[in-house]
This record gives sequence, structure tokens and C-alpha cells, in this order.
Amino acid sequence: MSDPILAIRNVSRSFGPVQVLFDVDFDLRAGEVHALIGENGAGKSTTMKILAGYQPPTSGDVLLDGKPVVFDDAQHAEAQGIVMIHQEFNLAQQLSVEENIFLGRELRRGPFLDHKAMQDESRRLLDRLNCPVDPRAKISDISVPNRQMVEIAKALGRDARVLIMDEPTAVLTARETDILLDLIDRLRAEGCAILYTSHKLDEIARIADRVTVLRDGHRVFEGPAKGMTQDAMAEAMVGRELSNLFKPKGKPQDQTVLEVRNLGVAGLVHDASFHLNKGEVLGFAGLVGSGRTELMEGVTGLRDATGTVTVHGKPLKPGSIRAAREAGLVYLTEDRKEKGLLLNKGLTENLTLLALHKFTHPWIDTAAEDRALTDAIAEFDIRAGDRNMKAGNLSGGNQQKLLLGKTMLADPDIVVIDEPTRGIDIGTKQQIYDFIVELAASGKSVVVISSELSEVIGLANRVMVMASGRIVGEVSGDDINERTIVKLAMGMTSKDDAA
Amino acid sequence: MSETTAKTWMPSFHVLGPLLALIVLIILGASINSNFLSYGNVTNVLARSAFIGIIAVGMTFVITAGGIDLSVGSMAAFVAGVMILVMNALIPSIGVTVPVVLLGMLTALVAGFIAGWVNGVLIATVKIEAFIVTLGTMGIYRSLVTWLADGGTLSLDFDLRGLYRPVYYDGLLGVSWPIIVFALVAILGELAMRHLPFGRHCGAIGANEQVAKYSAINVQRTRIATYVLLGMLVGLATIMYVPRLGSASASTGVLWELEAIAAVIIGGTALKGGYGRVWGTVVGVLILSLIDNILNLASIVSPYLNGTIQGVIVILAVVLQRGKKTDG
Amino acid sequence: MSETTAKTWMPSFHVLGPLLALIVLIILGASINSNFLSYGNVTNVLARSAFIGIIAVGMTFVITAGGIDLSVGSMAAFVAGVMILVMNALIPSIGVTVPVVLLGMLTALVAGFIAGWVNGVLIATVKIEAFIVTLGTMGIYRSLVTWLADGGTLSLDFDLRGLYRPVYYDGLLGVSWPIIVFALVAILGELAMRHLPFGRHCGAIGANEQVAKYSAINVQRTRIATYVLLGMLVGLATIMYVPRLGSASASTGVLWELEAIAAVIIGGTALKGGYGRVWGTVVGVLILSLIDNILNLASIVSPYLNGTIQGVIVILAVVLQRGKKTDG
Amino acid sequence: QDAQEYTIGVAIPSATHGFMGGLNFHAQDTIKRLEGVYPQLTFVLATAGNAGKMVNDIEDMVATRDIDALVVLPFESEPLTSPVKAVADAGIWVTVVDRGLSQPGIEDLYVAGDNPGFGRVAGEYFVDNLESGSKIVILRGIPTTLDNERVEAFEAALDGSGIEILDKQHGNWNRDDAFNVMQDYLSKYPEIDAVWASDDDMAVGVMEAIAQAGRTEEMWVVGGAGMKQIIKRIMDGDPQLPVNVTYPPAQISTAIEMTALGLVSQTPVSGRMIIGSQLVTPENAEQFYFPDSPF
Ligand SMILES: Nc1ncnc2c1ncn2[C@@H]1O[C@H](COP(=O)(O)OP(=O)(O)OP(=O)(O)O)[C@@H](O)[C@H]1O
Ligand SMILES: Nc1ncnc2c1ncn2[C@@H]1O[C@H](COP(=O)(O)OP(=O)(O)OP(=O)(O)O)[C@@H](O)[C@H]1O
Ligand SMILES: [Mg+2]
Ligand SMILES: [Mg+2]
Repeated sequence: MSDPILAIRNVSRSFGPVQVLFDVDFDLRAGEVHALIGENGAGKSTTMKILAGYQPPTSGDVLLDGKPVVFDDAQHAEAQGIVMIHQEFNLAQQLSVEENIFLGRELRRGPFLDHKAMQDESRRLLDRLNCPVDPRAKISDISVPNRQMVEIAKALGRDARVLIMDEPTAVLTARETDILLDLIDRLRAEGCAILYTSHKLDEIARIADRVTVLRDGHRVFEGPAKGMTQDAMAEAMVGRELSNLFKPKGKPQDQTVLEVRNLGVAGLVHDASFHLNKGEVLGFAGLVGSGRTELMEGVTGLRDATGTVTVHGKPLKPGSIRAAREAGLVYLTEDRKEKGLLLNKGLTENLTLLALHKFTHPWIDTAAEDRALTDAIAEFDIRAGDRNMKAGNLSGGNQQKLLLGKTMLADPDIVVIDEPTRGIDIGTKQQIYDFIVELAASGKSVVVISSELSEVIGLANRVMVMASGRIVGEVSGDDINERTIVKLAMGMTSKDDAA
Repeated sequence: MSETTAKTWMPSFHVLGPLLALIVLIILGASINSNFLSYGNVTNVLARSAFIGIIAVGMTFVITAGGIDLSVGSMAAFVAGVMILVMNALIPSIGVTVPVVLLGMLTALVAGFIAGWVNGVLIATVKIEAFIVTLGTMGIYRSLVTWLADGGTLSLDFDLRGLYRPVYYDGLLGVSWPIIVFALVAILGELAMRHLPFGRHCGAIGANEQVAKYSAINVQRTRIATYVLLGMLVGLATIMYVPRLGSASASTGVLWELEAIAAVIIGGTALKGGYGRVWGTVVGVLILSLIDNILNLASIVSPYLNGTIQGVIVILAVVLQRGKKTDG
Repeated sequence: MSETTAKTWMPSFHVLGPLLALIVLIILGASINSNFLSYGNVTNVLARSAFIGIIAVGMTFVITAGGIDLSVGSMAAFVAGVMILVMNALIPSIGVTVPVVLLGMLTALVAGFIAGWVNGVLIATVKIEAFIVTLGTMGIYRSLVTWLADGGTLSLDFDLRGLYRPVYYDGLLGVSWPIIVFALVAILGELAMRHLPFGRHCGAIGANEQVAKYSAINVQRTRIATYVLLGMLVGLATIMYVPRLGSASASTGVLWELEAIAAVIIGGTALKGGYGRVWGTVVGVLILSLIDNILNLASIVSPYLNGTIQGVIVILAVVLQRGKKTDG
Repeated sequence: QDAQEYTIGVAIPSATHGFMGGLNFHAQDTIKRLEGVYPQLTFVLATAGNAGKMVNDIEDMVATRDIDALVVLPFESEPLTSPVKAVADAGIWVTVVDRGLSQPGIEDLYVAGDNPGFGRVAGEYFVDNLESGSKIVILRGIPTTLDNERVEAFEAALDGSGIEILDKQHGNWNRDDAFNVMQDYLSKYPEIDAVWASDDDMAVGVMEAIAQAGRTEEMWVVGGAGMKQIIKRIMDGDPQLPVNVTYPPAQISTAIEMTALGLVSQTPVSGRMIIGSQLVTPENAEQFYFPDSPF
């Protein structure tokens, strides 16, 4: 076994009074993929940031090529060939794809920028990822998965000897995940050292050479990945045995609560019609860019849309999110950082923002807000070191849980959940699935948009499949399986002509 | 590590910063002139702070919601002008009576409401940069008042002034009305910012408009509301202002906008929006008034250099506040 | 697919907006007065746009990087004052010669450099809100020039003025120097914004400082550089300005800051930072100059209402530009 | 008759405070009247908020309006000297009002108030009506050359009288600023015998501050420039406002009218015309009272 390029020894890290890492050891060798797994808030991202020079350890050493090193900042680490892809996007929204990829290390001809070279190179990097985005497009204009691909392209462009990837696939669909994993294979073969985190344990099983498991800031396992089953990984993470992920599906009632007719969103969604029954979990599947998000944003009044939406038999006032909320229809966004949470504000303020009216009589009842936070922390297992911390300082998965708590606080009859478990660890995932099933059982109705097919399959009573902005099919009962859905999504068959 | 310091130090600095600056100024003033803490001087300073103060409270909401309003100074002049014209016009029919004054006050509030609403709609609905809209309306209101006054001064009827004058000069239990009104506005403002959904929503919009929208906040309406509130507070400030000198002209309210914005920011509200505190604004207003007052009381330097001292103190007041803050 | 629509629709509005407004104004001017397009008038308008124009180009970088500078107007007055004092002081030893003028120019650039650097350091290193810093220095520079001029006017030695005068009034091939310098600054500015890493880094810092920092950009240095650049351009503008009026006083450059900022925003640069374009700024400056020029040509209304017309046109120019833009 | 057509350009500062408001009023009023009297005359009026804008206005008049004569009240003397000289060099008749250019002999006609006289007349009144040892305060205008001239002349007139000047701060010819400054004077000085407010706008603010402090009996106030409300109170014998010193905004009318006369007739109008600053007393106040003026 070769010597580690990059390692940490006895590293601890505290944020204020809260210690999040305890004497952690970790090393990374050339030509190996080392997976770091653990529950939300276990300290994975923190470990990675310490390795990549974004944060100093409170105590302990970072070793580079066997020698202790203190990174002044991330640039210093990057100069040593250590590149990190952050869990949260690290892109400037107003700049173009190409500008982001080359930010801080622009190619020049003489003193001038070499636009052509940079565009060609961006094109090449994106091609490597099979990503069709125009390098001149603004980041704010491209979809979330594509942003992640740009983020990866940006890292690839930096000639890394050590590549640290914090949940790169959380926002990717199966197709892009495949592309990325193939790419990681190639990089490993080229001798790159790769640190990889994901809550999708099948990916870990597929590419990892070695696995380290963190639990509550302690390293609880380190060893070869070979022979380690996903169940074993999950157990090591959670510290208990996990039962079946999905509970048995409930039985929807025969009462339509949401009826959408001929909904269109300019250029993105065409002529979509569907309905949702009381107590039903309705899945939406499709490829990236198939328009599921846009359809639901149109339904809930977040986007201008044509067509009609009827809730509990009453037409919904178009274009008004508030009207939707008052009718009991709420949407949980897929983009928690830009649309979901106020990262600079506290947990309470985020939690109650959507349902603030419930706490107002006529002053905001801060004591009740505080109780709501306590409840949400318990119900969604939010691991916050400190109740007064900013939402942005929560670990990624815990942000997602907070967002879920925020949405559910509005006590919706109908909830549309876009990518419910993005970045959530396997243990909590199970809790969320249970939660969704119970929600349906209690007479609420749920729409689940997910790029994780297993999720849609395991949860939904019925599944709508979208492609190119149209609903191309509906499957239910035993037809809810991967083969049927993928076929529909790829536009191969049209089982149920929607037109 | 830096977060640690941030957590434990920042609030204390943040909270104490402007207060500290205010206290330093008060000590300075008291040591320079023994009359500084006299009832008369304190009343003067507080009462004259009231106009900017009332406006600055409204500005706090606008800025917290990520906006800005450069038009408040000329809006005040315009509202004062309209108010005086209306009151003078009413005298022939109603006579010099209290109803005329009340109608004048109503006019000011309505004019402020409309002016603020126009700003708000152009910004929130037509979606033009707030800076440009209010720069434009700043010029428009200023030129309209000049035009109304025919280049000169609009003066309130002399007899009516006698009736109206107490609104500035009298008060309750030795506290003059402008101070009382300012205090009320400040308290209500602080309450609204901290304990009403409106304040929360302003902060949310300023922090991230998208998130606010996805949280079922009517961004457009809330944003317009901030400008309308500000407009009405400008009207209220004008109601206090007109009885003082009984006139309005093209030079009324010049640079009030900068003073109000400066007070808001000195008070610790973030110019980029997302975080505001009304009590800080009040402290900011007092700091600015005190600087002027102390410079007048002191006469230690060439009056030409007053601007230099003012500038330095304003910057220092904010330095105090920022403490050891890292990148913002 | 949607990326395509975004690409083809938005820019056309965005790009054509200010140009359209400019063209409308030119047509309006030409239809009102036949002399409008005369060589003399065009030269006048362009030459007088040069001061604000040169400053506004610098302001474009500051704003693109997410900053603001309210001090440029008084900075110009201050730089002009220092420059005049230095030149007058040099005459006894060097005489009325070209070197005196050259040393004066150097003084202006150095003074601008220092003034900009002070702003930049206070903002980027001490991390005080740009609005407050430059509001403070605005007061400071203005009061310093008043003090230097002893409340009156600093005038350039009369003979020296004769020597220096051609820098404003003469030119090359019938194009006067200010126009040439403005054009050069604009072209270099556009190049720097679009084709130098500096311009890109400004955009990145303005868009997201954190991302910029993580991308190995020296945020602090870049930010200071924008203010230094602006300061030096203020110096350059002053070099063009002094031969025109030959003096500096407390009223020199009043409100230039607002005009420069307005030009930048009319030109399509985002006030929140992250996106800037120099050519747009040039168009913005021309629009503002033309409004004044046309109002002089027309004399259709009470001069008291000029401000109203100006305000309306400025707002309209930006409305044109925004087109059908959705939430910003 | 086929009288020749003329265009007269008028460039004045914009109406940012009382005196300039009055001046703007008189300029517009005169233009309207003269356009009625002389149909062959066209007037171009431009108002400017700063010196640079005024230069722009003048350039525009020459370049696009083909003016035959220019009446200008320089925003500031220094910066307007060269541009106005360029106009004169182009053969255009130039009338300069109020503030002289920094180089003599450029203008054809000079009509002005008397700034040093303005300060001196006020100063002399103070000397005549106060005892040695009396204490006074001064409110100054916006820092400018003309403010300096007035204040210097005022102080020169006080020389040797034994009157003590306690303080002089800038009230910027603004009512509100003057109110604030006077409030602070009143806090600072337990004894003040008289106030030279140097401008009627400022006098309005000063008197309010005195009234508020209840010290009306203690001191009197002299403003300046003859605002109608102030003149009215002098007429009525207000003891707090014993006198005023004129600095008539209507001098612009004189200048425009004489310029027009020079163009349409053979009347010789070139030269200098100084409109002296006069002391307005209750006895003669009536002749300075113009109730229709906005000032
Ligand atoms: N800047 C910070 N200030 C305070 N606490 C922080 C900060 N950054 C991280 N934490 C805390 O440190 C703990 C570990 O967070 P980290 O992001 O490393 O978790 P993670 O393992 O990556 O979780 P996830 O799977 O949800 O991404 C969390 O409790 C988090 O709240
Ligand atoms: N802010 C935006 N501006 C312009 N186009 C956008 C924007 N957001 C998304 N799009 C485009 O809209 C289309 C559909 O978006 P999106 O990828 O979110 O669909 P989706 O079916 O919800 O997929 P997923 O939820 O799996 O990401 C894509 O072509 C995407 O590029
Ligand atoms: Mg993480
Ligand atoms: Mg989506």
C-alpha cells in the first residue's frame, strides 16, 4: 500500500462550545477512492473542509505527503493540487458557466483573456461529463443538476492530485451519476486520490476502495470496501440495524383533492393534466429537465401558468402562493439554498416563515415558535449543535430536515415534495419515508417528485412520468417498476396517451 | 475558530457599537459645554431629530427589505408644500379653525401615502432599480415644490400658524410633541420589526427574495408596503415640521435622505438588506444630531472643517460597531 | 431549450434598452432644434460629458464589484483644489511653463490615487459599509476644499490658465481633448471589463464574494483596486476640468456622484453588483447630458419643472431597458 | 414694421433659496412682460444648480440658440470668467449681474448689488444702536466669496466699536439650518444682544428659535435682502426686527430690461450700475414692499 498523500491525525474541531469532531484520523492514497460516510451532521463535510484547507482543525495535524502542513487558506491547498467540490454550490449565479469554471485562473493571451481557449476548454470539460450546457449560459439560468456538473467541471479543470467530493450526486439523476462514477474510475486509474461522500450507499459500494465511517464526530470504522454490504455500511453509520426502508403503501380514498387540467408553463410544461386523491402518494418521475419542478411550481402559483387547478373542488386563484397555502396546498422546493432557507438567519425564523400566521395573534408568539422548534428537532431529528445557530451552519442534510419541518408546519392537506431526501442519510431517509406514508394514512395527500427511482417506486400509489415538459404516462399497481418508468421517461413507449 | 469569536463577541459589539458611540459623544458634549445636558438643549436636539428620526424609522424597513429611498427629502418638501397650499386654500371657507389644521394633517398623510405608493409600485411591480426610481422622484418632487412655490417660499397663513404652532413647540409634561411622536414611532417601529410578521417578512425579502416568495410571502405587496409606510412617515414628519417655521421651499429637506440612510446604517442595519433594527436607527439619528449640536456648542475649529469632523465621527461610529467582523 | 430562449430574448432588450432611449432623445433633440446636430453642439455635449463620463467608467467597476462611491464629486473638488494650489505654488520657482502644468496633472493623479486608496482600504480591509465610508469622505473632502479655499474659490494663476486652457478647448483633428480622453478611457474600460481578468474578478466579487474567495481571487486587493482606479479616473477627470473653469470651490462637483451612479445604472450595470458593462455607462452618461441639452434647446416649460422632466426621462430610460424582465 | 429679431439668453442660478427664488421670479416676470412689449425679442432662460451646469447652459445658448445678448448672474465668478469671455469674444452682448467676473472689462453692462455695502450698512446700524461691550452672534451663508465679502465688511464696520462677536457659524441661507444654529447659540450663550442673520430666510429661522427660548425681549435681529414678510413686519414696527438691508433680487429685471433696450433702441446702456444696499426702516419700508413677489 502506498503512503498517503493527504492525511489527518487526531483532528478535533469545535464550533463555539460545540465539538463536532473528536480525534479523527483519516488518510487518502493515490489511485484510491476513499469513501467517507456517516449520518447527517456526523462531521463529514467538516472533515473534508479541514483536508482541503477551508477550515483549520481546532487541534490535531494535517499531513501532506507525510509532512505536517498548515494550510493558510484553500488557495494554498489548491496550489498543492487539492481540490474540493462543496456540498453546497460554490458558483457565482450572475456569471456564465465558462466564467465560473475558470474563475481565479483565467487563461490569457498576453494580458488579455483568451475567451476562445476558455470556451473550448469548458466545452471539452463539460463534454467529458456529457453535459450539454452552453458555456456562455448564466448559472442562474441552468438547472440544478447542470449546476452540479459545472461544479464538477470546474474542479476537473484544476488538475487535481487530490479530489474531494462532498455529496456530488445528491442533485444528480441516475444518468449523470453514472457518468460521474465512470469518470471517477478513470481518474483513479490516472493516479488521482479521491475522497468521496454520498448518502447513496449503492454508489459507495460500486466505486469505493476503502470506507471510513463517522458517527457523531468519532471515527467508528475504517476498512476496505470490498465485501462490505450496503446494510453493513448503514448499520455502521446509524449504529443499529435498519429494517426495510419502505413501509407498506396505504390505500388512497376515492376522493379527488387536487385536479390539474391542461396546465402549461411557457416553454417548459405543456398541457399537463392529473389528479390526486385523498390519502394518496403520487410520484412524479422523469429525467432531468423533464419539467416536473416547473409543473408543480405552476400548480402552486410560483410560476405563471395557464390551465386550471382545482383544490377540494374549488378553483385555485392562479399565481398566488398564499392562496395555495390557504387552500392547504404547499410546495417544498428542491433548491434549499436559493429558495428554501434563509441561510443567514436562525433556525426558528426559518422554521416558522411559511406558517407565521399561526404564531401571530397579533404579535408573533416567540415562545410558541420556540416550542415549534423543539418539536421539529424531535420530529425530524434535526441535529443542531446550538438552537441559536444560523441555518447555513447546519450540515446539508439537517438543512433539508429543517426545510421539511418548515413545510410541514403549515399543516398542509396536500404537500408537494420535490426531492424529499436530497442529502439525507439512510437512517433519516427511512424516517422520512415513514413520515410520508403516515401522512397519507392520516388522510393527507402527497406528491413526491424524485430523481431516485427507488423512492418513487417504494412510496407512490401511482406514478406520473414526464418527458420534455409533458406527462407521457401514468403507471400504477404492479406496473410501478423501474423498467416501465424508465422506458416511459425516455419516450420509448407511450402506455397511456396523455394527449 | 473564527466562528467562535464571532459567536461570543459579535453580538456584544454589534449591540453596543452605536450605543457606545452615542455615549462617547454625550460625554464629549458634556465636557465641552456645561449647557449641553441642560433641559433646553436636550429638548432642542431631540425635537429637531424628530423629523429625520421618524423618516429614518421608515427607511429602516425599506432598507431591511433590500430597498433604498433617495426621494424622502424632496418628498418631505413636496408634502409640506401641498399641505400648506391646502390649508391656505381652506381658510376662506372654513376660517382659521382646528379642522383646517386637521385637514392639513390628513393631506400630508395622504400625499405621503401616494408618493410612497408611486415609488413602491415602480420598484416592486414595474421592477425598476430602487436607486433609479427614487433618484428620479427625488428630482421630480423637488422640482414640483419649486414650481408650486413659484421659486420662492410657500408660507402658511400667519393666523393659522398661531393655531398650529403648539404642535411643534408645546407638549405633554414638558416633553414636546415631536419628541413624543418620534418616541411613539420608534417604539411601534421596533415592535413591528421584531414582533409582527411584517418585520419578519421585510427581513426575509431583504435576505433572499426567492426564499421569501417560496415561503408564501407576497413579496410585491410587502415591498410596496415598506415604501408606503415610509411615505406616510414622511407625511407624519412633515406634520411636525410645518408648524416649526410655517413654510416650505425648494431648500426644505435637502439631504435628509442621506442623513436618514446614514442613521439607519450607523444603527447597524445592513445596507444590503436582510437585517434591520429600529432602535439602532434611533441611536444613529441621535448620533448625527449630536455631532451637529456639539460642533455648534464647541466652536473649537474653523467652521469650514465641520464637515471633516462629521465625516470622521460617522466613520468611527461604524468602525466601533463592526468590531472584529470578518468578510461581510 | 429554455437556455436558448434566455439567450436570444433577454439580451436584445437588455442591450437595446439604453441605446433605444439614447436614439429617442437624439431624434427628439433634432426635431426640436435644427442646430442640435451641428458640429458645435455635438462637440459641446460630448466634451462636457467627459468629466462625469470618465468618473462613471471607474464607478462601473466599483459597482460591478458590489461597492459604491458617494465621494467622487467632492473628491473631484478636493483634487482640483490641491492641483491648483500646487500649480500656483510652483509658478514662483518654475515660472509659467509646461512643466508646471505637467506637475499639476501628476498631482491630480496622485491625489486621486491616495483618495481612492483610503476609501478602498476602509472598505475592503477595515470592512466598513462602502456607503458610510464614502458618505463620510464625501463630507471630509468637501469640507477640506472649503477650508483650503477659505470659504471662497481657489483660482488658477491667470497666465497659467492661458497655457493650460487648450487641454479643454483644443483637440486633434477637430475633436477636443476631453472627448478623446473620454473615448480612450471608455474603450480601455470596456476592454478591461470584458477582456482582462480584473473585470471578471470584479464581476465575481460582486456576484458572490465567498465564491470569489474560494476561487483564489484576492478579494481585498481587487476591491481596493476598483476604488484606486476610480480615484485615479477622478484625478484624470479633474485634469480635464480645471482648464475649463480654472477654479475650484466648495460647490465644484456637487452631485456628480449621483449623476455618475445614475449613468452606470441607466447603462444596465446591476447596482447589487455582479454584472457591469462600460459601454452601457457611456450611453447612460450621454443620455443624462442630452436631457440637459435638450431642455436648454427647448425652453418649452417653466424652468422650475426641468427637474420633473429629467426625473421622468431617467425612469423611462430604465423602464425601456428592463423590458419584460421577471423577478430580479 | 420689419424690426430685426433678437434672442436674449438669460442664465441664472436656480431657485434654491429665498433670494434666488425672488430673482427667478423677477427674471421670468420681466421676460414675460418684455416679450409682450417687444415682439421681435425671444428670450432663453436657463437656471443652473452649479457652475458647471451654468457653463453648459451658456454654451448651448451660443451653439444652438444663436443668442444676440447674454444676461448672466454667474453662479461663481472664477469658473464663469473664461466661458463668458468666450461669449463676449464671439461678439455677443454680455450683461453681468450681481457677481462680477474675475477679470475686468469682459462685460458690456454690469448691474449689481453691493455685497460689501450689504455688510457695511448692517454693521453701521449695529454700531449706532449697540453700546460697547454688547454681545452679538452672526449667521453666515453658504461658504462663498460673496459671503466672505459681506461678513468681512460687516466686521470691518464693527471695528473699534467694542461690540463683541460671540460666534459666527454657517446657516447656509437656509431656514432650518439657521433655526438649529440659533438654538445652539441660545444654549451656549446666556447673553446675546443682537443677531446679524445676514439673510431674511435665516432671520425667519432665527426668530423662531428665539421665540421658542422665550428670549424675544433680549435681542433684536437684522436679516437682509428684503423678503416681503420681513419688510411687512418692519412696516408694522416689530421691535424685534428694527431694520433690514436691501439686496434687491429685482436687479435682474434692471439688467434684462436694459439689455433689451440696448438691442431694440439706440439708448446707450453700457457701463456699470451698482444698486446700493439701503437700510430699510419702519419709516421707508413701504417703498420696499412688493406683496406679489414670492420672496
Ligand atoms: N460554521 C459552523 N458553525 C457552527 N456549527 C457548524 C458549522 N459548520 C458545521 N457545523 C456543525 O458541525 C456538525 C457537522 O457538520 P458537517 O457539515 O460536517 O456534517 P456532515 O457530516 O457533512 O452532514 P451532512 O450529511 O448532513 O452533510 C453539524 O452539527 C453542524 O451543524
Ligand atoms: N431558473 C431557470 N431559468 C431558466 N430555465 C430554467 C430555470 N430552472 C430550470 N430551468 C430549465 O427548465 C427545465 C426543467 O427544469 P428542471 O431540470 O428543474 O426539471 P425537473 O423535471 O424538475 O428536473 P429535476 O427536478 O430532476 O431537476 C430545464 O431545461 C432547465 O434547464
Ligand atoms: Mg455534509
Ligand atoms: Mg426539478
